[in-house]
Amino acid sequence: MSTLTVTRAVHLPKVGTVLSLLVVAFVVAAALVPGLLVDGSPTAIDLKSTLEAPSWAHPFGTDDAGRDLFTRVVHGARESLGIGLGATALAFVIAIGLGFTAALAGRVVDAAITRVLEVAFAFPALLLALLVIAVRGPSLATSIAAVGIGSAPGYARMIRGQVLAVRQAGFIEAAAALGHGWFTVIRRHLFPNAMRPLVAVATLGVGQSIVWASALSFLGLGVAPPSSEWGALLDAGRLHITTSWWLEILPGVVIVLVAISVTSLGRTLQNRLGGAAR
Amino acid sequence: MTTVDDRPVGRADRVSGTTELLRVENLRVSFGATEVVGGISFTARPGQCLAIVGESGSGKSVTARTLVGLTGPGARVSADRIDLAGADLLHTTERAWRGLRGRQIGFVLQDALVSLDQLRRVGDEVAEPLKLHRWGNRAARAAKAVELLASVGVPEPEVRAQQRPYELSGGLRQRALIASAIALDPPLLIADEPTTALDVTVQAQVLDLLAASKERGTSIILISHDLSVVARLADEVAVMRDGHIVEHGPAGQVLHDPRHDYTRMLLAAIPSEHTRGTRLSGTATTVQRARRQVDRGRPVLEARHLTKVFRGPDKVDRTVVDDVSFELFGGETLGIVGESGSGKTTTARIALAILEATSGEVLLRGEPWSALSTDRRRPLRKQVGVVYQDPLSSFDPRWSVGRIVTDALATGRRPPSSKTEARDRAVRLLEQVGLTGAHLASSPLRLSGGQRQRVAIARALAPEPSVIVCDEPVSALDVSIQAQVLDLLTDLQDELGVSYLFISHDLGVIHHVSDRILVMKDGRVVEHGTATEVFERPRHPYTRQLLTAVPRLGSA
Amino acid sequence: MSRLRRIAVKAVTSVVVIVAAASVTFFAQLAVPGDRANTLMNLQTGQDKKWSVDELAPLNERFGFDDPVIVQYLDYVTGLFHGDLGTSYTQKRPVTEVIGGQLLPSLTLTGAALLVAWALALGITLLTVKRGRFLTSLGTTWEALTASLPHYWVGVVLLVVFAVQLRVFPIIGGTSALGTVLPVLTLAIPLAGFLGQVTRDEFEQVLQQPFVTTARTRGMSDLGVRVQHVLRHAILPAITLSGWALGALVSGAVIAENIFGRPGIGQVLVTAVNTRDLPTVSGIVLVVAAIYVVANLLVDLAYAIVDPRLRAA
Amino acid sequence: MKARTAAVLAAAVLATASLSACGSDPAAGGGTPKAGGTIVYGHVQEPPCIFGGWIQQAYISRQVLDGLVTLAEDGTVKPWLATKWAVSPDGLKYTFTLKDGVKFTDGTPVDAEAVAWNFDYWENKGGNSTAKVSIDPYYKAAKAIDASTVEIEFNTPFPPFLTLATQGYFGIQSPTAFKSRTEKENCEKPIGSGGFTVKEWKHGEEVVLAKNPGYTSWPATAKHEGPAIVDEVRWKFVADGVSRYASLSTGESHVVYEVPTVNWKDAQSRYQTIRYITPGKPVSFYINTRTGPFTDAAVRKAFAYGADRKSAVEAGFHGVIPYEGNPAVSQATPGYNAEVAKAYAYDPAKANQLLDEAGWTQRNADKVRTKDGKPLTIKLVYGSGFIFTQEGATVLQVLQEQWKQIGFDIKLIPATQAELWGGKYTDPSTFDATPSYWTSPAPSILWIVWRPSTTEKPNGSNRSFYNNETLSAVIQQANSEPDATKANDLYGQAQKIIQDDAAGIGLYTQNSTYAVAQNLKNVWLEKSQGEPVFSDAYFTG
Repeated sequence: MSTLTVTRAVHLPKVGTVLSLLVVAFVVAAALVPGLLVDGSPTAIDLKSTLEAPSWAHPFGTDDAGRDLFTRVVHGARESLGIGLGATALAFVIAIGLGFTAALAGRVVDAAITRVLEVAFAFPALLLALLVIAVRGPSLATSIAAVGIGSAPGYARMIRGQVLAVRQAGFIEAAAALGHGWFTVIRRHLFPNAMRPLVAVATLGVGQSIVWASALSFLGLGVAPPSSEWGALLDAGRLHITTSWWLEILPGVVIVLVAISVTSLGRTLQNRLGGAAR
Repeated sequence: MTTVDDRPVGRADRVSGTTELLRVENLRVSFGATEVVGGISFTARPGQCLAIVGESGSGKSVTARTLVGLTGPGARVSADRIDLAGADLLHTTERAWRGLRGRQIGFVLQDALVSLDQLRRVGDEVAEPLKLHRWGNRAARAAKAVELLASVGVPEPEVRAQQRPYELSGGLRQRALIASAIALDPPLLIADEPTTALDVTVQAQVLDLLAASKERGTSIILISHDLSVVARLADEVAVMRDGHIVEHGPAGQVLHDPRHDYTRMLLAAIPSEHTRGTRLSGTATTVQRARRQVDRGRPVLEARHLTKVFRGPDKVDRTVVDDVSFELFGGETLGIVGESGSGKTTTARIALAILEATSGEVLLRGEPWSALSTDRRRPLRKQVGVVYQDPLSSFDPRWSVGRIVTDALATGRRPPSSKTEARDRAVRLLEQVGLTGAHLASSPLRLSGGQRQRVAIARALAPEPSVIVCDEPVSALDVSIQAQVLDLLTDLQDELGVSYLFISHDLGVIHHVSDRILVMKDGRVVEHGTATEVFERPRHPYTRQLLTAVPRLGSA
Repeated sequence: MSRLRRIAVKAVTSVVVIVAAASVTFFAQLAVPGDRANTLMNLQTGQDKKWSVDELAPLNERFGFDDPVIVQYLDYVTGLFHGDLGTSYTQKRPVTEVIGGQLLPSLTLTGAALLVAWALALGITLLTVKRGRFLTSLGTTWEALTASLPHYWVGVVLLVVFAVQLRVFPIIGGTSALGTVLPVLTLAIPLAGFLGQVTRDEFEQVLQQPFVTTARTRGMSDLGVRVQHVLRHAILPAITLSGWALGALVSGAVIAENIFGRPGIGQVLVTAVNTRDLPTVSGIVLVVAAIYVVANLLVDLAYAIVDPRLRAA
Repeated sequence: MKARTAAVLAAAVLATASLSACGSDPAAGGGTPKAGGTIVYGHVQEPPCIFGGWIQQAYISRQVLDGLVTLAEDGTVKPWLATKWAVSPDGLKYTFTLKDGVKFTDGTPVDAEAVAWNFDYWENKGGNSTAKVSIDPYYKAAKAIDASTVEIEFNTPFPPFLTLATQGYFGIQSPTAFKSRTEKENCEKPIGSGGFTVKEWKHGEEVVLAKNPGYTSWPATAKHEGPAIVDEVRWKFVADGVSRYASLSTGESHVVYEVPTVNWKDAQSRYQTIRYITPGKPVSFYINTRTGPFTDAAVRKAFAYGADRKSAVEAGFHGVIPYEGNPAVSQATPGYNAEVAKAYAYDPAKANQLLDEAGWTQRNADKVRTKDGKPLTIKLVYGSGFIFTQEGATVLQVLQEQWKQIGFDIKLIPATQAELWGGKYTDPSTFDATPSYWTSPAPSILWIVWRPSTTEKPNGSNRSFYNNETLSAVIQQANSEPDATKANDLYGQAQKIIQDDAAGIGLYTQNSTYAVAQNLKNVWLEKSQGEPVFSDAYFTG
């Protein structure tokens, strides 16, 4: 076999990957120990300095209650990231259950689950969210549930495909030929290898979840005030965009930055791990 | 820029082998810091075939691609001169190159399945060079494509032209690929491993095809790793190794009176009837091996009337294995040879009891084996090991060599009682297969093909089985590596008295290793007997056909 | 199994899918706490209070809210098979009409968005994939950026920049052609980034395929190779994803319509969910599901056209 | 101009005040009139039907339906479809004489029968639940004396009736059309005798109103006599404030409703602006007096003292919308008690003292006051996105922060329309305080809101669950008091009772703001509910 192997171009130049890492690091820090990055409370009002444009004192400016937007953004990281991770985790728990059952439990079950997934797919994610919210009322938990459930079918489908693919792999047969039990084979070979490429997918998912959750907040269906979850900030900033642009633009930029960073990291990971599962 | 004459070189100066068509002097190619081709020179003459032979990484393919200006991204090419029919290829613009490719130089890659665009009709693929070089109009090209397909011996060419590559058999695909390469009857035809992955019979046909166009005066550069294939076609042979031509001369001389050790080694490594009972690897070509004893008592593994029927998506049943029976005795090697689709691998998987036979059964030491329930069979599995064609895919990509081997040990007759014991025994196994304890930590991904297969063998040995099923264990390996692995297998057999059920499409290999042989075709056993019987006095016509198709060095 | 048969089977299961989706919605809404009559009453009076039983009696009577759930469901389903999606509680019009009026704008929006997204994605991929470090990273960065853009934010920014400040497009353009541009871009840009990434991956893979080399050895130009050989292979995954994308677009449409005050089922949906207008919500889900199913049949078809290998199997 | 305390005129004053900021008064005319043209009006919410009991419906049905009477700027009731009326000495019978020759746009006459039918439709056939509640339980019956005389009878005297009848909910429809047409038609295109008719309803986008050429029944308050001057009004629904306001500057619209407060100053400098302070219940907190910490009046008062509501409102609404200290009725309501409004000015010290006295002395880790280990947690439920805009939400967050200082732990619970309308937050256990408003031109709104809620006669509107016999007696007395001054005095007392007991806590007045393009004149708001009137409007050349 003599063919030229050309290494695949990694997405985003290396610089990008580094920057992404920095952004993510910052956000994680903000989520874990916001106090390190900003002093002062995100809800501290100052009616004397409302709607101030960005300055040294207030890098992101202030809102109409005189709250420092930067402080709010930093403190908002916890919820936003929390939703992103929580939703993705929830989605994966559901998806792994469905995906593996479908792939391993035989034709009938598979057919059934695949149908269910199809129905779920035909169901606009946002409507699902709207319904969930109509039932539970807007809150952090609801946002997580809504986004999580909404994105689960996609992953489930992916995992199913992945499991079916890995099941064909030579090392599965090899393990069986060594006399290992089916369960052992699943636990030691099938599961870890099927899930491997999904690590990257999950990372991508976090980015998307953050965006989706903020979309809910943007529709006024998100986390309750005075939370400064980023989507909520955008919602609040919307009215001001023509008069105090920073209130809408800066949080938006933050969301986009984080989303890109997480996404590009995910893609880099994807290229590293090889399995570009879709 | 130099203007390049697009017109094919006139027939007149083609037929005679005297004038050179292509002249390459001191060609160097490097990717970044690493030099892949280190200053080689050769010439190609009309009606002659130059074979460039070498193992993987020898730089032969890069050389081939360089001759059509497609060395690849990031490559640095330098040479004193590369002339094609008097035109300087060294300083040729991309634009001019396009004029040459397909018109002056035809190129045939290996494995037409991936070398033809799956989504387009075979006809269009064949006609593409015509289109690109503005030959005739649509209709004319379509007609020509059919004509070309016919000329390379594709049956019912009109139909084939309308089909797509995946609808054709490997042989037909390869012919189509060649047809498109010779569409504009280029004076120079470069064939890069044109017959790899083809069955011997088909391989023979394809080689004949190339021979034919050589007769017509085309100059052929044949790239191959297989000396015996080369022997069939080449007038001149250049043996490459690590980017250098180590030996270059008339085919007869190089193949029968090699000057260079490497060439000798390569030649010696080719398994065939001559090499039975000898070591293939190492310099000494004929070291007689002490044949071990085959105990003809009760067979270790016995297959009785195995039949396997698969139901296709179109609800049509296909009998893949049809009434196959055999006995495998202790310390013996039973070879199953056959072309793709002959059912040999399926037979192997049934023997392994990984696949359930539709009817018939397999006995292990006279006891039920295939008939057992999965749970009852599991404890017995330690007695039957397996080595696959592609070791890499048979390893969990996340596992280290050490883990792979120790895991296998744990399933064996004497599971190690402690971590240290496991480790020690793993090291011993690795050493037994010619590796070292140093390999324990490394991942199979970072091993060479040969090393991987050794690990696979170590894993198979770990449970101390009495039978090892080897399914095409050396097909993916370079000839020298193949030699080493084959030797290893035989050595181990002498040492441990383990029996092999040895599956291969390569008659040379089969002949080399087997005591007794089954020849399979379309799921049935068409002939069986001792190696000598089958190869010296073949009874079945198919066997004879196979034997004649096998490329032999002798033929050059 | 023959192709026709496959399609037939698919069609049947599709109907199941559609009805199932609608049914799920139906029960999901019944599960929502709060009394429908009360909601309706408050809607009619602009109150948010609890109404007494006899105040609500007429409404319950009228819409049969008091009937056992199963009865209500059966009524609904039987209605479905007569093409009757019920009557909107709030608008007093047949749901078919409520949706019918809003369907076209939404379809044009999502459809156009999908097309534009494809155009953008393909254009950028063709221009930038494996075209030297600079162009490539430009392309990938653009894709990574757009793929991560939240719809609503794109919308608001586009609106302010192009409608309010530059006045290139109308602000309350409704369904006019000019007024459709910004909503379409709002949906198309992020999707384009996403499709672009997928296509690029594949494109890079395919560019290394031997048959591409073969084509080159026949004297084909780089552009020729990209357009005539690689592209066709490279768009396959994107085609598959387009079916899914349509679903996502519907969700996006809700947001876009909200921002641009554009009529469409997105708007109706939100209002209907808020006002517990059960027939309307179920109806919309039904329609969306139907669109989704049809879209996916089309996708399969498109796929089969681009990749004949599937036809064989 | 001299400041007036008579709150009755507050709206007018404020309106002119704001107008003075930009020379021309849209209601004052001027310029050279140009006949015809189409007014594009940017409204916010789209109602399910044109006519109904929701203020959103009153806004648009006012364009299509005429009422019997209308309200003048000075708060007096003026003729409309009724040229004159008489009240029987016992105050139980109102006899209206109808204008001659008025026809519905379906050609049928607007006669006594028709009017009587409409009353019956609203009050007994569920035709308009708001019309019903506003004169319930006083209303008895309506009957036609002769073609042009209709008599409305009451169980007990109810002087506010005339004022209440000026609301859009009392718009007269053609019975003939109503009975002969489908429910859908009646929902989308009610037939009245108004200055416009519904030409087309593009759902989700706009309602197109066409001039009624045969218009003869303009109200006494009209700015001109005769049919509408413009040909059409395109009543667009533009939910997004930014788009709505910006559409004026691009000339895509001529009038917009609810100018975002951030843009108000800009609007004043560039357009004609009108601001209307809604009479009736202002945006004020219902305080759950039945369960939770607020059962203790002291805690309620501490709550009222505990936050600087005035400056919070100024911040949230950028100084555009006035603070309202009176929880019962807004400053634009007749009988408004200005004194009451002054109570509970921001006084954290007082608040702390009250809480200490009330036994909320301990503080937990989060600095939240506790009593017997229970934290002083307040569930504050508010309608997010529809009752409370972003601006309102900001106010609440500012208050929340201040309340935190004195040891209240305020849980802001944004409720969706689905939840609120579904009645999720009607049970005392679900909230401690919830803000809302109720537009009404008469102080009799007090009765609707504060009528004791009993098991046999529950009152869902009394969200404070505040049953006070004295209060209810005073209001009832006021409602039946023929003498306006006396009545207002009684209403004033009622407001005081509510305020003193902190059964509700004031926040801000519900406003309607409009911005009108400079080239459009004579757009004015009717007094009763602040609905825009387009039948007098004209473009200047």
